Amino acid sequence: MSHRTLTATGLVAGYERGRPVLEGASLTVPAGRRLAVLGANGSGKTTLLRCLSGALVPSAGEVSVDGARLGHGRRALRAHRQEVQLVLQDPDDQLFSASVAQDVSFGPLNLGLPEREVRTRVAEALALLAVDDLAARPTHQLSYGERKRVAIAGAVAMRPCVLLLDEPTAGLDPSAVAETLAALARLQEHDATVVMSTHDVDLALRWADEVAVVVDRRVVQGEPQTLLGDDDLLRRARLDRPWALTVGVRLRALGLLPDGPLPRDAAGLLAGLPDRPLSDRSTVPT
Amino acid sequence: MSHRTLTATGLVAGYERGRPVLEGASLTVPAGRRLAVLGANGSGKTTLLRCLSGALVPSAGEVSVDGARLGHGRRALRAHRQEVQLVLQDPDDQLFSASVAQDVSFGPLNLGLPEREVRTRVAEALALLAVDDLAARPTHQLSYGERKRVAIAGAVAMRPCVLLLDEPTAGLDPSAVAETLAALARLQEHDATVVMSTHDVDLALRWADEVAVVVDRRVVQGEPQTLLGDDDLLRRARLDRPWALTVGVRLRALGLLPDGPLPRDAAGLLAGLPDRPLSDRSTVPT
Amino acid sequence: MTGLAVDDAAWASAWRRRAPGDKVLLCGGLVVTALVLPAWPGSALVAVVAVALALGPARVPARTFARAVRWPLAFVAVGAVTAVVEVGGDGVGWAPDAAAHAGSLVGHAVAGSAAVLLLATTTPMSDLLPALRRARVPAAVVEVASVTYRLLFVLLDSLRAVREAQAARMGYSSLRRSYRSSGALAAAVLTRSWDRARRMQEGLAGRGMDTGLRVLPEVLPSSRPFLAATAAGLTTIVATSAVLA
Amino acid sequence: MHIAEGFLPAGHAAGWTIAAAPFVVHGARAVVKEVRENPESTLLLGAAGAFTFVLSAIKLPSVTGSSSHPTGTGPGAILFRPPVMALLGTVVLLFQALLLAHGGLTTLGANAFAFAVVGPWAGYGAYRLARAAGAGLLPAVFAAVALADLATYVTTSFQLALAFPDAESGLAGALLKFLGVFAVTQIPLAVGEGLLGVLLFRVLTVN
Repeated sequence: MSHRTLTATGLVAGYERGRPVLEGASLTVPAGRRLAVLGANGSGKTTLLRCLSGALVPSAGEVSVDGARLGHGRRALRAHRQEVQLVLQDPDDQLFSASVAQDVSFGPLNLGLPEREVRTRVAEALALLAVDDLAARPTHQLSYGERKRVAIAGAVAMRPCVLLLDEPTAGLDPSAVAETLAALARLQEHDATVVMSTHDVDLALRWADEVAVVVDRRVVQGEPQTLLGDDDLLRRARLDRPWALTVGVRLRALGLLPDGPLPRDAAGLLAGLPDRPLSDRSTVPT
Repeated sequence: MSHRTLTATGLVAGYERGRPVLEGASLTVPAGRRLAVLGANGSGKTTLLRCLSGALVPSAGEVSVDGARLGHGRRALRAHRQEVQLVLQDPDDQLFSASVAQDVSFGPLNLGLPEREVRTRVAEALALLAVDDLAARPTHQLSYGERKRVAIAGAVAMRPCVLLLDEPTAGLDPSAVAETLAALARLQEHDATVVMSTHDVDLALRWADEVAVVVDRRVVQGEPQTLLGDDDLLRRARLDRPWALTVGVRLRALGLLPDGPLPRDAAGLLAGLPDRPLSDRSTVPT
Repeated sequence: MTGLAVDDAAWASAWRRRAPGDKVLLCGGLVVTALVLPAWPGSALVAVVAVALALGPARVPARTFARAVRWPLAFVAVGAVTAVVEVGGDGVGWAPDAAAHAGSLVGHAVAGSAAVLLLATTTPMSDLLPALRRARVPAAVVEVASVTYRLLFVLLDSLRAVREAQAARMGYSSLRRSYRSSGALAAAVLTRSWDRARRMQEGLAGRGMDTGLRVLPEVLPSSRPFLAATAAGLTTIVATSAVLA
Repeated sequence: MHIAEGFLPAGHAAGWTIAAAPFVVHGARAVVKEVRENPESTLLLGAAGAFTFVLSAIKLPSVTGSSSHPTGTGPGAILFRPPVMALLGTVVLLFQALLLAHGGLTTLGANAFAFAVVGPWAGYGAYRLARAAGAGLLPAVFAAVALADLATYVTTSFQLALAFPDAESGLAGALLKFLGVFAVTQIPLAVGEGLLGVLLFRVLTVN
């Protein structure tokens, strides 16, 4: 795997019924950085990811990898799919083999790789997602969180440069979210660029280097702290403001947080607060 | 609808394979109060709700309504289901009809009500869930959040005293969560006691009057602020501590929050903080 | 994500609130008229009326209507040509009355298809199925059919999603792989349909399913003017056809 | 391919409806009995119908790249038996006519006879014969599914030939024509559907 820059320019895309879901959406997936695609349900996050992966052909606009435009012939798509992999939200849509190892081997086998290489890749993908102990288990016996990680392993075994994940943390409990994020960090160390879509603004603020907000059929991209603090943008996107920014801004106004970027989560906020009780008790209303 | 107290005592329940999921779980659903059942995925939340609803017969222990023990004959179950309704997590498990209004009419018709009364109940349930505009829409064209609310309407049309909701906010974006919570508040005004299961500790702290944490096959029940601040309990339950408690405790230690219960969310926290910047700049590290 | 275009049109049609019985009467009348009258001018009149009603008062998108008739047209073209080709001792040739015969076949089929499509694009299945109950089809059969209608959309969504996931992992990059992937796809959909039925059982048991899946159809009152217009229109078609023929 | 609405003369349409009716009514009785004994089976049967519909929406991979679809009734004949398939197949044909504009209403009887009666019975018969002759599950499934597909289109050809006999060579000549167009071209597709059936059952038996 090596870093590639995936871009979309002026995408118009949708489904048969009604107005397109995206109308002029542009996005750059910065190589090696963590990008969170944010938006309410139905805003077009999944449509955007499907265009980026080549699964959906936009009616206008283009997708490129390192500047080379993605054609929609068989061969172009084949090459693109080796570089960009999309993992859908529902793991059951991706697990169609009997056992975990068999399912993860589906992609590498289709690449026509020799058996030895397929085994290596399957073992590597399972290890990266920390599901190696599940290899011999039937897929239908796994928990939801395990199925989600095995589905990601299936895409990782293709060794993509860019991994697109649609709502990888939706429906997971806190410990499963933590395990998924740890796995994504290992993927990044293996030089894969990771993009996730989510409507969890707190998670996006905590995790992402950059965010792309899907709003009004277009994409607004920028720094997490800037975009997720923009109340007008958030309102139009039907998203909430992350609590850490709301609380952080107020604490800074009170002179309680140091200068620099605002904290992204509870740990960061606590680290920024003063250590000792304030001596000036008069400021506390009773 | 009127308030009833639903209780479970010493439940032992599970599935064919392996050890029971619950071993000696007891719970009281306090009439008219909001109860959140918290637990990691696979901890037994759903099993507990299924026992309470009569869908699953525990191998030991009992379920009672206002002190009357639930038998498991056909008639007892039938009576119980008029009082206690369970809404499953996946709305597609409950929506069997392609027409929204037809689907919601299913429960009341099974109660043997006359057609006129059925139509009244359908209209009432759709209005309470704020999905009356979807009545003539086909189920398969609805979004996930809409389907979730229609599934709740199907249970509400039975006019239960206690409504059990399995993960009603899972997978919903912030605005859909807000709409669901608003609908639940309307149900409460109509004298239904609402119980929801979730693994979202922040939501539970914000919403619930009481929480029940499913941990080590049993249930620990109490005040949200107490249980969700108990780090040992949370660790065993594989849950996170709500950020509002983490930050609140620290701000109180710094003398920045008034006495009394800690704030439950960002709005409450901001309301508790002093209005003006603190004069004592020396307390801010640089 | 995408439904079936004809079904979408039916739910969005301006005739959605009309009584299904009224529409069955109109379209059934047109279908029978198209079948029994001579192709010219009977079928032609039926086709014109059906298309005009669909695109006019029922406001069915022309694109949906045009795309939907492609399938029957393909069959009609192949079938009609085959019917009028003659295989004799001296090889293959056109039958003596080939043009007239083919014209008649195509006329009947196009008119009939347009009339069925008028019903299909204005009346959702969940309105038609209760009408079957009134036609004394057993309740159990109608209930099975309505579950089929609901589940086929759930399964079509699964089908599309699984196929897309397989394609992303090169599952259709050669003929052999395409077969293996299609087999796995069919199996995935089958296991899903069983699982879905099993889970729905519990979901519906909680709502008091004891005997069947009885639901209350919407009240869609029959319209006297509509029925009168139907009778008048069909009579006019028959009369015009008799005069012109 | 289903016979389109209006393509068959009125007498033929009525005749085939009458021919298919006893099978469909028999299937309906079987379904009513099943549901009475076991109310939950409504959902399973509904799921089976939906599966049959969706199976026929899977594109059969073909060398030429032309799109063609399985009839979808073979696996159902083995899994649910021909009487039930007579009913489920007819329901699926009704849905195909009204949701996809495949087939028609006056031709529903003729199409049901070919797709929901002859196809499933031929497939099921082949399956039982093959099993009785000692064949393994998968070869028997192949024979059943391929034959169900082929028998369906042979029946369609016969129905068309009966409706449009050749002026010179009569019924036999017409049958040759229609078989040539609708059944011979179907042979590779029948083989394809048979393969699909084998792969489907292989996955099912592994699980």
